[in-house]
Amino acid sequence: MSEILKARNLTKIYSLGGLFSRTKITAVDRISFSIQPAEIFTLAGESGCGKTTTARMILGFEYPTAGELLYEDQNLVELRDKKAWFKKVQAVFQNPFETFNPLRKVEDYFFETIQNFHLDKNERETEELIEEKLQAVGLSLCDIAGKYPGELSGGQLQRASIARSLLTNPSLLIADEPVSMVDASLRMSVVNLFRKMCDSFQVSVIYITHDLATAYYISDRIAIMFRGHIVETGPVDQVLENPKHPYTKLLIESIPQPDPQIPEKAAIQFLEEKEEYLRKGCKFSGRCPEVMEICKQQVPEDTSLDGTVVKCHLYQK
Amino acid sequence: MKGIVEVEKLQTFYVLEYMGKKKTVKAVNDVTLSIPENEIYGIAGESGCGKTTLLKALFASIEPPLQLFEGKVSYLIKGNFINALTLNGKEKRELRWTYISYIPQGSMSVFNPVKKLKVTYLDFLESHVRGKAGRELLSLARHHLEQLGLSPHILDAFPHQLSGGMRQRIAIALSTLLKPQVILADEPTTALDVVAQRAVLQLMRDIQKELKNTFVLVTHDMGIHANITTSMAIMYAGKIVEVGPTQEIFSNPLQPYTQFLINSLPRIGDKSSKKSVPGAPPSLLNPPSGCPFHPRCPEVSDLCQDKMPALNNSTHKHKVACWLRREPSV
Amino acid sequence: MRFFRDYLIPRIIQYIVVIFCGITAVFFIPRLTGQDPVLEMIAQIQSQGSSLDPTAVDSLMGTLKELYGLEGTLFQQYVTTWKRVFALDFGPSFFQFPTPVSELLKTYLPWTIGLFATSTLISWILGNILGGIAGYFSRKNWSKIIDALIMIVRPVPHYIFGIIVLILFGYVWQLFPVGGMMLGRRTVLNWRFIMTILRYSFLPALTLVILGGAVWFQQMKLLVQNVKREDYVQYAQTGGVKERFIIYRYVLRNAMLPQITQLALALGQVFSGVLIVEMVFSYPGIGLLLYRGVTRGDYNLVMGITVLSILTITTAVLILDLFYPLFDPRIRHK
Amino acid sequence: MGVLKDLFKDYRFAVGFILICFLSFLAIASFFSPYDPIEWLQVPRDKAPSWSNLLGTNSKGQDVFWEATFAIRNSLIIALIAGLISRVIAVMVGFIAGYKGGIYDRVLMGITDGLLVIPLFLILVLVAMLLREALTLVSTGLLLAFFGWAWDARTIRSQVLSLREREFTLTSVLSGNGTLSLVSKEYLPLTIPLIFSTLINNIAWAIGMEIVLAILGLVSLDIPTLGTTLQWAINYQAILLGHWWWILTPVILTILLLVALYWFSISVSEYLDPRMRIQRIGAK
Amino acid sequence: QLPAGINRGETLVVDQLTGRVGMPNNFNLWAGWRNQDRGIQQLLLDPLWTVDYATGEIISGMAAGLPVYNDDFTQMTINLREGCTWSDGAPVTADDVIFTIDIHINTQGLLYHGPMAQYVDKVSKSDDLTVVVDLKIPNSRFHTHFLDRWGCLRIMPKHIFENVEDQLTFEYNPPVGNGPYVLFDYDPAGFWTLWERREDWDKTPTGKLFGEPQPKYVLFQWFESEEGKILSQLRHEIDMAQHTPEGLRAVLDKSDAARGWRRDWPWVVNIDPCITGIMFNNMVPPYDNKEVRWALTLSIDIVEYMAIAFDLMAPVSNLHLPPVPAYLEAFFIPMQDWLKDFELDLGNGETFKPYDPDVPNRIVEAAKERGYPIPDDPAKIQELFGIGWWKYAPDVAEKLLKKNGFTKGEDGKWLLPDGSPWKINLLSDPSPTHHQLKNANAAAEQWRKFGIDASAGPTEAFNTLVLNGEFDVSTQWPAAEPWGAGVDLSRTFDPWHSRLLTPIGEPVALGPGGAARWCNPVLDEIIEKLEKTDPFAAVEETVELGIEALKILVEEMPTIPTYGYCGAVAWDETYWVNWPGAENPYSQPYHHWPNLKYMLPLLKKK
Ligand SMILES: Nc1ncnc2c1ncn2[C@@H]1O[C@H](COP(=O)(O)OP(=O)(O)OP(=O)(O)O)[C@@H](O)[C@H]1O
Ligand SMILES: Nc1ncnc2c1ncn2[C@@H]1O[C@H](COP(=O)(O)OP(=O)(O)OP(=O)(O)O)[C@@H](O)[C@H]1O
Ligand SMILES: [Mg+2]
Ligand SMILES: [Mg+2]
Repeated sequence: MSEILKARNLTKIYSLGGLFSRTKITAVDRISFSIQPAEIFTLAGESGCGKTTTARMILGFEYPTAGELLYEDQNLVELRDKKAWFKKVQAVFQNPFETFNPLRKVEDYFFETIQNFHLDKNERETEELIEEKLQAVGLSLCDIAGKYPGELSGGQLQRASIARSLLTNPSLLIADEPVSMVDASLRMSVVNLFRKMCDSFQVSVIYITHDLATAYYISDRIAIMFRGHIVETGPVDQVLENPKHPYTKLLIESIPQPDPQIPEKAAIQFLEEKEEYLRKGCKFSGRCPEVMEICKQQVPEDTSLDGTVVKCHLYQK
Repeated sequence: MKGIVEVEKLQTFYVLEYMGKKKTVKAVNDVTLSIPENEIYGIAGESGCGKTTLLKALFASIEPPLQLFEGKVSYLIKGNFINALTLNGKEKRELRWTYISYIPQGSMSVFNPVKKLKVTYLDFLESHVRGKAGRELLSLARHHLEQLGLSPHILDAFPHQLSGGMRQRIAIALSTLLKPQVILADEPTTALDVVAQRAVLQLMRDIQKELKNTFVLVTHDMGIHANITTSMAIMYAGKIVEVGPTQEIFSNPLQPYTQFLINSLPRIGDKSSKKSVPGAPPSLLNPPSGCPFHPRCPEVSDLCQDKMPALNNSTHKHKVACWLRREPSV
Repeated sequence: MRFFRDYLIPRIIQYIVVIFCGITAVFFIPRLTGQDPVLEMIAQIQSQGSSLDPTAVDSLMGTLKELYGLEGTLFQQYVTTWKRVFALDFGPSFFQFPTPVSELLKTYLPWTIGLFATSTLISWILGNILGGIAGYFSRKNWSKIIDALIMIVRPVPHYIFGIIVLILFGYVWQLFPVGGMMLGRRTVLNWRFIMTILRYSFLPALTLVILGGAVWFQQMKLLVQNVKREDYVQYAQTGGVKERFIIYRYVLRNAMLPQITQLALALGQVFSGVLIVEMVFSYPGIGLLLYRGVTRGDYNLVMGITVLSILTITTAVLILDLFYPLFDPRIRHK
Repeated sequence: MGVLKDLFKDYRFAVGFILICFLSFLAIASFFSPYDPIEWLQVPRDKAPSWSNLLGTNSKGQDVFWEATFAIRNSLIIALIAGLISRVIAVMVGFIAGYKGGIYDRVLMGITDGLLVIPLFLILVLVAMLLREALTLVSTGLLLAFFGWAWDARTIRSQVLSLREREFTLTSVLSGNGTLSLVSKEYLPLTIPLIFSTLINNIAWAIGMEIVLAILGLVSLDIPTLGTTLQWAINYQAILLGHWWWILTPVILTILLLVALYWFSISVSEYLDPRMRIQRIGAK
Repeated sequence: QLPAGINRGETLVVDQLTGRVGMPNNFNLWAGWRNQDRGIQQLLLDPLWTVDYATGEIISGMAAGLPVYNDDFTQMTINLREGCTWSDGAPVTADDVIFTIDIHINTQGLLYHGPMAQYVDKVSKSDDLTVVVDLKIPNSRFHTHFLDRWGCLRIMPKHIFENVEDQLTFEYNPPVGNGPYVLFDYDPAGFWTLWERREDWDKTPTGKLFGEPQPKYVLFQWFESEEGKILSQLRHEIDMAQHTPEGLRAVLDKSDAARGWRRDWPWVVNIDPCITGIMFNNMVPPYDNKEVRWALTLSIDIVEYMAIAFDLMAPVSNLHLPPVPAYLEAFFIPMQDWLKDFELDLGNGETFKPYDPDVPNRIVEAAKERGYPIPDDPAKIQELFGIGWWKYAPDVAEKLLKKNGFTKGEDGKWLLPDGSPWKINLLSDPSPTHHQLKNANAAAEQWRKFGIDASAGPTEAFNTLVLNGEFDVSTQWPAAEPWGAGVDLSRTFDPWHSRLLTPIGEPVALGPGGAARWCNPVLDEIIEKLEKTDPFAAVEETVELGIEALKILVEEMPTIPTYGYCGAVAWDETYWVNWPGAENPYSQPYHHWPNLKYMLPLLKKK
């Protein structure tokens, strides 16, 4: 099957600095992945590992420092016409309350999208189109008609946001932590939606999260990111049920199990983000329980292993 | 058995007057609660249901626009119960940090952004500890951090130089500085990623073990409750709808709302489909009549629409406010 | 270092461009007003009763042009101006010929700095303290009363306020002098000298302090009210931190930050002086000097003062930008 | 209408609004003045207030009340022109610099800083001298407008910078909005309170500046404004000669106007403040 | 308020008229324009001769008597007063005079270099007290260069200046003078200058003529604001100050010790030798047409004009002369009959007699209406308000204009002959307290009423524009004031000689009057005749020539004189009394004029 999006050695370097010193952070470091049609691909990892940066590059809000991004064999980096791009790739954001301007009606965004992308034929069709997408996410136009974001619940807003992003019939939807700000009681309804959308509209989803449980729940494939690298990637069952990279293991361990009986875990060391970014060798070597001498010197290569790809010296020959 | 903090029929509402219009937000509406000693006590509930407000009341910090309408919050101090809401400012201040301390929601921004953390530590220490010089106090703070397994060098950093997880842990450490008997933690892990969250939970657990005090942990994440609390309360629309030992609640949730919450949690290795609570959370401006959950409840009856059920008067620790389950099934 | 390439160099280029444009503007604008300093001088000579025949006028014009450095085309004069700027020597003042502009600055600047800088500082401190307290206790009645009073005082024009003060303290209660400062050139730094200066500067300073302080007050009050709503302040309050600490270390310290920038900018205005107040109180300040220079087409004087003013303000802003991170650890240059 | 009703419950708005209405009413009354504002010796001079001359007469032989109506009108015209035009400049510069960033930002902020750094007052005086004859109401307003936008452009820019970081910006971009509609639909409503309060401040500044220019005699003293009225009264020693009605009229009108503007502005911007608005709409 | 050690009772405090001293360190009056009225001209230097317009006489100060010319006016002899010394003790001799003239001949850039180089052939002495100046060109008015009325060539102390390398940049500080006072201290910022009486005051011309100057110290002080000056006088801190008319009223109103030149309304010094009014640029159409100028004159209601310009307090004058007693007698009264018969030709054989001797009475009426106490005595009225002006005759003005092709637009506004709207911008000094702006306001108001779009046009570039002729109408002095003493009007007419006429764009040589850029062949002749008339010996002839010239000015009306300038001076009687006043006009009463030194000996301590 042909991939709809291919990232090859995608890199983004930021430079931060104080008055007299500047440091470069490779927020995304030569990552490669591809997205199949109608699949949910999860990018997971802890805070500040480069997930959002990757998403922003795919959306064209940020230009990669190096590497390429191919959408149906077209290099996104060279694409000038943003609008055409947004017709294919859309996004849902983390904070439903921030997704829409608090001073504007939610429905405005729907009509605007249709108008801007010239999707409409006439007024009735426009409304039908909107109604269709809203129905798909379990809302209807009268739920949001005339309402400001402040008058809707987080779950409603997030669903509206998804509905809006589907208006252009995109083939790729990027969801950056779409449920982390949604109430627990409503969270699963949103998560389920992605699966449903993926199946019924044939849209691929890049699901960005640090919550592996929901990732496991909905996604097909997963990539675990750490400090700019993808350290492990593969089908979600394999990666999460049988993690290989020590970081993946750590992540899984960290999930608070909804089961009061789980035994307590040993305290973990916690290092500051920047320190790790600047580390030589494997970025995880600072807190890896299985750290070896070589880890501190050299960045490991990708190794294919049972259908997953791992970036760890443990598995390197 | 009575707990260390007893809440009786507490009603605190936000009374808003904006441009002459009066609005009442019934954020904590007739709450009765007993928080036991020496454990981590959880309060769960969705956003806007009044958790923070309840904590504020527990902390006896009811300031406009929040107003106390009724009820008592009693602290067990040296064997006596004292109604904290009737104390004056000075008495309250004396209890704070020594008897009870508070980790507010969004602790990422509770530190003075232009001062090193050490200054904030000293401010708290100087305000509560008498007769000690600055240097002594500082070494006290360092020692305390070390005990908690945190690097004392952190004190020399500015808040913005630290990650959210680290700041959260420092806020927790700060609240335990004077070894209070009660610590109120409001969503200490929200907005943290799993790894940082784990570290924070670990720290709380350690502290509780060490001090043998009471943590009141507010979070909407049921996973965390399952993970760390001993007993808990479920809050919905300003009311407590279910209380009990955490294990029991997870193994046998009684309130339909609680059931939804627990069943909707995804787990690795379990691919069965999960459902959310239907409908949308109610507005506290004019909460639904009767049981506030009735508009979303799949098992709703007429009674539910008219009258709010009380927490059943069971001798059991596990109590529920629901017309369906007058007696908890054991 | 990248800092230099990405931040400092562009910033300095901007600094230079601003100075260049400012000085160019100050070169051309006075020359557009249609005033010819040479003719102004001739008119003054004539008003003194001296009769000049046309040839005498011609030769006098030549002499004056030469003395003033106004020969040659506009462009040549422009070039000369730049040479002067680089040498920081602005030549002689036309209407105080042959006194060099730098000499005039030396005479007047101390007075202005004395009055302007002190009263700005005092009003800044008072305004900020009062504003801080009033903002912190904004619900108290006395705070509201002060606020209302200041709101009424603030819009009073300097001129009116000055005259009212002058009449009240100079005439109704004759506590302070109404005219120029009686210090000769043989001044010695003694008690009498200081007292004289204080006596003469009191009313102008009072005007500046009250009207200026009102502005600082309002700004500070607003800032404090905002800072008070910040999480860290509320946290410290609920945490039982002493009120004193909260006010000083939390609220004032944070609300002060923008005020520091403002103060630097305000102090940078010293070269523009405080014309209106100097007028009302016959105070020997640079504002009057400059205004007179402007109204009489004394290009060299105007140039001298504005160049200094532009240089100080731009430099102050540059330095402030570079060092602001010291005041506010959150700021980093991007 | 509901908005007004809401606003009126705030005493500051009510007072400010009533004052502004009152002053506008005075300004409008000038159109019905029985006197020409420029002519001298139209009434007996130096008369204290009486029924025939409500606020007395001045030493120029003019009716103080009717002159004041013209003064208010003209000052308001100058200040409004200055305020509105400079707002247009400030908003455009602030939005373009803030949203476009990069070279736009550098150039525009360079110009802005340049304006902030040169001693504006001096240049203003020079230009006023240069243009004095041409300084009608409109051109005075334009002159002040030209010098009064820089600081506010900076403020607006920094607000836009922070708005640019918010997620709804991305939503809007993803909805296919171009720069222009993005800025006008998303940012403008959110910056309205800021623009409004800078507008009021700028109007107040323009009124004050006009007074200073008038006291220095740099505007046409024939045209009655608050500044020139003041200037004439001072010049004719109205204070020391006890013609209090002449001097107090412009002073009190100025203070009323500025206080009204100030109260009006804080009240309205509080009302427009999105935070407050959200709180109002639904204390969810 | 005074510097340390200065006793207020022994000090006279006066204000400084021409503003803050620009160069406080510099006392070198010869090198260029300096604030001479900070005391330099009043106290430090005693010139050869000084005009006193209050008495109408010339006071010989440094000179022992009036100058003596030879018959063909090619030689002037000056006799110096005996026994005078400079303040450093050096005797004042003929050498000082010779040195002064010589150095002026030789040094370009000195103020009087022009006339000295132009006229002086040779200067020599016949003895230590007698100087003989040989002239290149005959000139019966050469002495006027040394005759002080508000500036003249004053004599330099040779022993100081001969050692100076650059006369132009020499600061002359501390200054050495032959006047009765020496510099004591001054403000480096130029707000005040303090003078101390010389120990040897009796060795100065002032001392010898009038006796000991009473104040031990004299302080000149500048106030940046009118209010400050007024309040200072209310506090009795300043003895003598010139105010605006309103300021004067405020002082007299509020102070218990203040008085004006007159004890009663209108208080002001109405014997000032200057005439104010309106100046046309006679090189610019339509003002190059005398009928237009006359039309503009007739469209002024002088009573209203006076009310606006000076609150009715000054004497009107329809001649190009100040209406001071000496000139009233010599010129105004003798010309009454001619004025009454003077006719304007309105065309179509129509004529109009514009003179209105009733104007003073009309002013009296207006003043009474305003509530001012007015005497009914005609002599008094003439003294206060002058003897007449032109009629208010807008109808006649209209005829004159229509005759010259002007038309009225539909809105009642005048159009120029070419059909464009007639706009007049009256160029004036920008200071609102300045008489020029007051005149401009008054004239603009009158002309607006007449239907011309007129406005006052204050501008800082005023001097430049006036000198270069880049204006239409201005409120410059309409005519140069005559000397103020004697009947010699040459100073008034000289600027209008055709040899001084310059094209627009080039500065005129003599600002007052000359800036009107007007000349007349008959006037040229009169001026030349006057040059050959001895003003001291041939008084009658001088007056006759003066009248002839004045008639030409009336007919041509190149500028419109309106009223005699009045100084609104207030004296405080707390420390000093016996000020000169209308009731006792022993001296001209200004502190900014050089004559102050001659007033001081007659003051009395209270
Ligand atoms: N505009 C920027 N300038 C400089 N550094 C940046 C910028 N954006 C992100 N970074 C840095 O790049 C790194 C990766 O950030 P990114 O936002 O992609 O992480 P993330 O995985 O999305 O984290 P989170 O879970 O907190 O959203 C971080 O260290 C961050 O500080
Ligand atoms: N200062 C306030 N003024 C007015 N209403 C308020 C205020 N604070 C909270 N509320 C309202 O009170 C109700 C309960 O708020 P509270 O903060 O206690 O909820 P919460 O359970 O802590 O929610 P979250 O999970 O979002 O923190 C909400 O509807 C909220 O809108
Ligand atoms: Mg992110
Ligand atoms: Mg909360």
